[in-house]
Amino acid sequence: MTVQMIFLAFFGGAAVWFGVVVFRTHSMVRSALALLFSQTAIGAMFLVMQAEFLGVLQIMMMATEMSVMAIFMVMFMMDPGGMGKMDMTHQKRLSLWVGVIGLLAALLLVWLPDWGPVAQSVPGAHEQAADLGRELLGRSMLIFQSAGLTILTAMVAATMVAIVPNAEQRK
Amino acid sequence: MSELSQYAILFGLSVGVIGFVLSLFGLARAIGRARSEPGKDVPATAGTLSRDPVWVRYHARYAGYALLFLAFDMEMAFMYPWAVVYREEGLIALLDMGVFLAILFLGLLYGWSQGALRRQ
Amino acid sequence: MTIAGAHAGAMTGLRRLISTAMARDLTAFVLPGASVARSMGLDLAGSPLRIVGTPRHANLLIVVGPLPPGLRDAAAVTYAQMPRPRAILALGAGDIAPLPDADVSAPLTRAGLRSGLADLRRVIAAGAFRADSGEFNAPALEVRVEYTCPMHPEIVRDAPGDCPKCGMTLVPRETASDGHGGHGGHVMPREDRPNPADHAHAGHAQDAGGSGAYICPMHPEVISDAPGKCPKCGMNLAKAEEVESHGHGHGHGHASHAPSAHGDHAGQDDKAGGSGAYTCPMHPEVISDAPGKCPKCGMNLVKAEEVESHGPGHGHGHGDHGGYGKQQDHSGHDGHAGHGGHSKAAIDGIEPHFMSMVEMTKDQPRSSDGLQMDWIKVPFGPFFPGLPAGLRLTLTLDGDTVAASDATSLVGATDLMDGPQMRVADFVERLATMMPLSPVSYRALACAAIEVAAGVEPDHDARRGRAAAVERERIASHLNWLAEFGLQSGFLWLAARAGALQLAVQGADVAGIATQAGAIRRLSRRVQAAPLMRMRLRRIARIGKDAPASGPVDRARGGGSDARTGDPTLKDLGFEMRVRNGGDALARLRLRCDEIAQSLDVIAAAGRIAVPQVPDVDRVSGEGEARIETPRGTASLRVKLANGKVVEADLDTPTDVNIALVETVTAQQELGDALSAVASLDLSPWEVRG
Amino acid sequence: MSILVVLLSLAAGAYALAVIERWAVHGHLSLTGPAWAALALMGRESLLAHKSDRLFFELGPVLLLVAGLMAVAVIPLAPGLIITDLATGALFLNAALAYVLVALIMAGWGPNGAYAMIAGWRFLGQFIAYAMLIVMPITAVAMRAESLSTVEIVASQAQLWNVLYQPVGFVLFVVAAMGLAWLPPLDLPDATGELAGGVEAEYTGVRLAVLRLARMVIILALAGATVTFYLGGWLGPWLPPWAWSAIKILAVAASMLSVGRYMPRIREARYLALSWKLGISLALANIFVVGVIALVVPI
Repeated sequence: MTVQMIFLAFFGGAAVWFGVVVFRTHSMVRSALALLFSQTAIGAMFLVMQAEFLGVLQIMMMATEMSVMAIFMVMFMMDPGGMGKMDMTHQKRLSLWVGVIGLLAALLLVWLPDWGPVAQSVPGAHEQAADLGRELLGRSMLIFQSAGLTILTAMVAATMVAIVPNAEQRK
Repeated sequence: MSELSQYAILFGLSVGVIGFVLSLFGLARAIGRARSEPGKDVPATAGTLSRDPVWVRYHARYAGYALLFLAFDMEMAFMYPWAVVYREEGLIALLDMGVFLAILFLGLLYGWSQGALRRQ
Repeated sequence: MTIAGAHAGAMTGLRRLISTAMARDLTAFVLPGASVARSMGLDLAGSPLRIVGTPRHANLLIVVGPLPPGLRDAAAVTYAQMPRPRAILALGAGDIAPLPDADVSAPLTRAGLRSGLADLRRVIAAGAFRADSGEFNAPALEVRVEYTCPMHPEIVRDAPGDCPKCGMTLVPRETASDGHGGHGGHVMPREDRPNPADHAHAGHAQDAGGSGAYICPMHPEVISDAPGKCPKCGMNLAKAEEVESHGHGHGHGHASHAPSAHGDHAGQDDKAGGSGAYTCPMHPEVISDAPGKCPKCGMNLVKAEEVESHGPGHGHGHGDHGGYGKQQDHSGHDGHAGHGGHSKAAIDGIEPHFMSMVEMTKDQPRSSDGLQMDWIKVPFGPFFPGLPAGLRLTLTLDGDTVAASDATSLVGATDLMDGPQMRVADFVERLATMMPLSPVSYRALACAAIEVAAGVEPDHDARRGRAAAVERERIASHLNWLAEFGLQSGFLWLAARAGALQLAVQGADVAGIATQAGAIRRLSRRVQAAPLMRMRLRRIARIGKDAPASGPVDRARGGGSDARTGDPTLKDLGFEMRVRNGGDALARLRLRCDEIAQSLDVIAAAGRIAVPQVPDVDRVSGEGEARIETPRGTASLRVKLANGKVVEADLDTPTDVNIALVETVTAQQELGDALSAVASLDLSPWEVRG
Repeated sequence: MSILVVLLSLAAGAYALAVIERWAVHGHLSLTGPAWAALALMGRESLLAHKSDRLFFELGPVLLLVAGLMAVAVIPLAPGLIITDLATGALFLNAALAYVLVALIMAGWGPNGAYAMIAGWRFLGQFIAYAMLIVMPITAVAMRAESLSTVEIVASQAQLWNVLYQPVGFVLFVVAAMGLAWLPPLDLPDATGELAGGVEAEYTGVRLAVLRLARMVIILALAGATVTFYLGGWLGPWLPPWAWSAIKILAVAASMLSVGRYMPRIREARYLALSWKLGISLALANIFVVGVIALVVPI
């Protein structure tokens, strides 16, 4: 149990540290990849907490999505290599306030609700995935389908915003 | 083998790989260290010395695909647990996922029609 | 005995083992290129070494033939970029300065290559390490540091400081020292160095404490020493100090350049201009004197009283301020430091940290889809795998798309004559060696032109033999092109097979070619039928019928000309001009395959191959012109003979025509397509004149 | 114990693959060649470009090797002969291989060189082309096996290998795997004739050795994944299970390595378009067909 806690703290610390790096670096690519590794560390935390499916999914999805974010940052941010050592931070007071409020909200969310009794045993990893599947096809089917619709909306919105439809059709 | 010990093995392997690579680096360093000379530390570009940094805003022409990819990647999160219980749940799983995938495919078709699936 | 590029360290047991390994694992980078080596009959692919595409992965530099003067700098760069231990094998190269002396020299023959490699292995095994190896340096590697703004590449200074446009710290940049070309700068036009305006500005800051720079209220990056109009929007510039004095309290935390924010600056600095401007709420750079719609988004323009436009025609009182001439007096003053501090202050007054991307990147080039990106100039040559050796192709890349291109030859034929007059035999020899990729054709051309000038007629057999020799070279040249194309497009089987067949064909007699004919025909069928080949080449590098082109490039667009059509000898041998439709890279590939097949037939019909012999001219005078269809297209040569000596010569080559197509075929292409397009033209940089 | 056996067979497999690669690419068949080449690389200078992102440059090959090894960890060579039999093995394989992309972006961005940077971002485009075609066929495989465990997936093919059960998925997966391992004709990020080495262009000496080793491990992992998902893993008559695994994995790896020799490289634009327009449609159809078969036929 203690070993588990040590690793949990280790990966938690890693996640926070990478999160700090996101803002401390001048390079956009470093920033994006620091966020990636921060998310990977969170995935590792899930693994330590024996939420295997969730952990592996987090590790996989964040790698790909943050990489895609990296290319968009390189596309649209000036000096993506950070060679000008330009300060990336601005609106410091506002962000400080938002950060503090966000932290408080998160802490409240952790402490206030009644999370119920601590589970004595974790279901096996295969059971977790299967349970999740049954949940998707049973009680949460509506949520599942609306997630599909949400993704569709996001696709349509992204296409409408980003794609110039009348551009010359090139092959 | 408990799951936690499996994760421990994977973690240990990763650390082991880093150790292996570091020892290789150490060996190579013992054999000889790089000597700095004019022109050697400039990225090689076919015989022409190009010292300018290239870290500039890079125009990725596959941006349209990338946006649709994000949506499809999200969708896969649902596919795996579904696949595991597919035979157990039977027809309802087929129909449910059929509707879900149809919705997504609609998004793909929309993007296609709007020209997201081409070089921008 | 050690190699010149030995790795640092004394020979010990471990290093001895490593040296042995290096001697067994030779990875070679070939100068000027593998295609030239093949044309000279060297079988590098069949040798115990691996040819690599970048000097970084090579431990051996093979110099094939004399190193042309134009490639010496590039050779030095290539050698400098190889990791130690690195060795040089010179094959018939002679003087290779600025490279260090070759570790092994051998004659330019197959036997020479074999023995040279064997020697080299011994040398490397014995001397890959050495405690005190000398440093390699060359003029081409010298470096000068200059300072530039990451956002404004046009700002280039000799000393550190801040950018006058945005106040960012200038970053050092290394460039080749003057006199050596080839530093790939950014595309944006660059201010001349040293910039007179800056010096003027510095002096100004020093002597006129109260007066400041002039800044556009809408475009804080526009800073000028003298009053005037903003080059971006035409507004009158405002004095920085005044802007600064009123500017505190704005600037901080603005998420956008809202018009009102600027309005405050502008409005407080000078109320002289009375009329209100109309501006778009979304596009503050859109400013109009009259109400209307925004040309960018169609929104109604709003009247912004506070946005003082100072429209054209409004007088304002700064005309004589500062006196530009007075500033000019200080132009020699070394005042960079003062200048830096000053502009920083001016910028700080407006916006201390935040910089709007829209504002700062307005002047940068736009891509075809309207996005603004930074473009980089990337050299693809003179030693790029799959492209003609000696061709310096510089592509300006917008992401991975070619925005502009520039192709120059570093090995172009300079003077046809090496003196006021040349012996006929020397002239023929010189022309043939000038064109290492098609020596026989140019030898035949020179002979033909001299024969016309001298009024000599070669006999029937000689003409047939000569025609067959040129056709044999055509087969070899097209196979060479196929091999290079295979390398360029990653079709490695093709690269290996076509290269081997080229070596087998180029020196063969009629019987030898007959034995290879089946293999060559199979190869050309297989190339055209290979999977992905159509996809790779169709509609790539399309050339319209109006663009001037020569040779297979010309005939692959449904028509074109061929210098062989009027030749009665070739007509006897059954020659008929081959044509393909399409004008794209695929049509060119197919046409070259067709021509290979036809040349095989012509050689079989001719029955003999005779390399053109220098005609025996005896102290005649006269002028003559000849045209010949080289593998790359029609070349023509005019010579003037005086007393049996060549006194004047003038050459037109197909590559001279085709190299101009590079720009057309690469424009707005994806990088891979652009390189395939250049490769499909089959350029020979040696043929470029001037 | 089994970990050691798997790691040793991995080393042997990587070496065998290196021999095959030299044969396929350079036409030299030499059993000792790769060993000498590796030693020679150890003795060469390991250079660093001067304005580079050193952290990325150094970490790229290491991350690539870690990713490859993590993927190998869930490939079963025989019953019980697997490093970790994770319950989510197929998903984990995917997760590990996602870091190939991250590693190549780091390796491409690191040296601040034009060829490498373009190559890195090109690989991101290539990833967007192949990613869905790895994931969707695996889903169909998991549907049949009712599990994400690689051992279960092999066991599910006892009656009929998946290559016959879902041939479309097999073809899509193999092509996508070749894209993942940037093997010709899908070698956009290290194309010799287009980028003169691309992401590998700036690596020399021992770093290049690590990069090449990592690539071999990744190819083996992908061949192993193909065998596990579609070719019945260790299943086969007469020979012991490990022998079947070895034969199948090496055969798949060798054919993936050498097929690109006989065709030109694909164009990036066509690759993306084909993957998304044809590939994803086929992959979805594959899922549907497998779904119907799985409900009707009980194998």
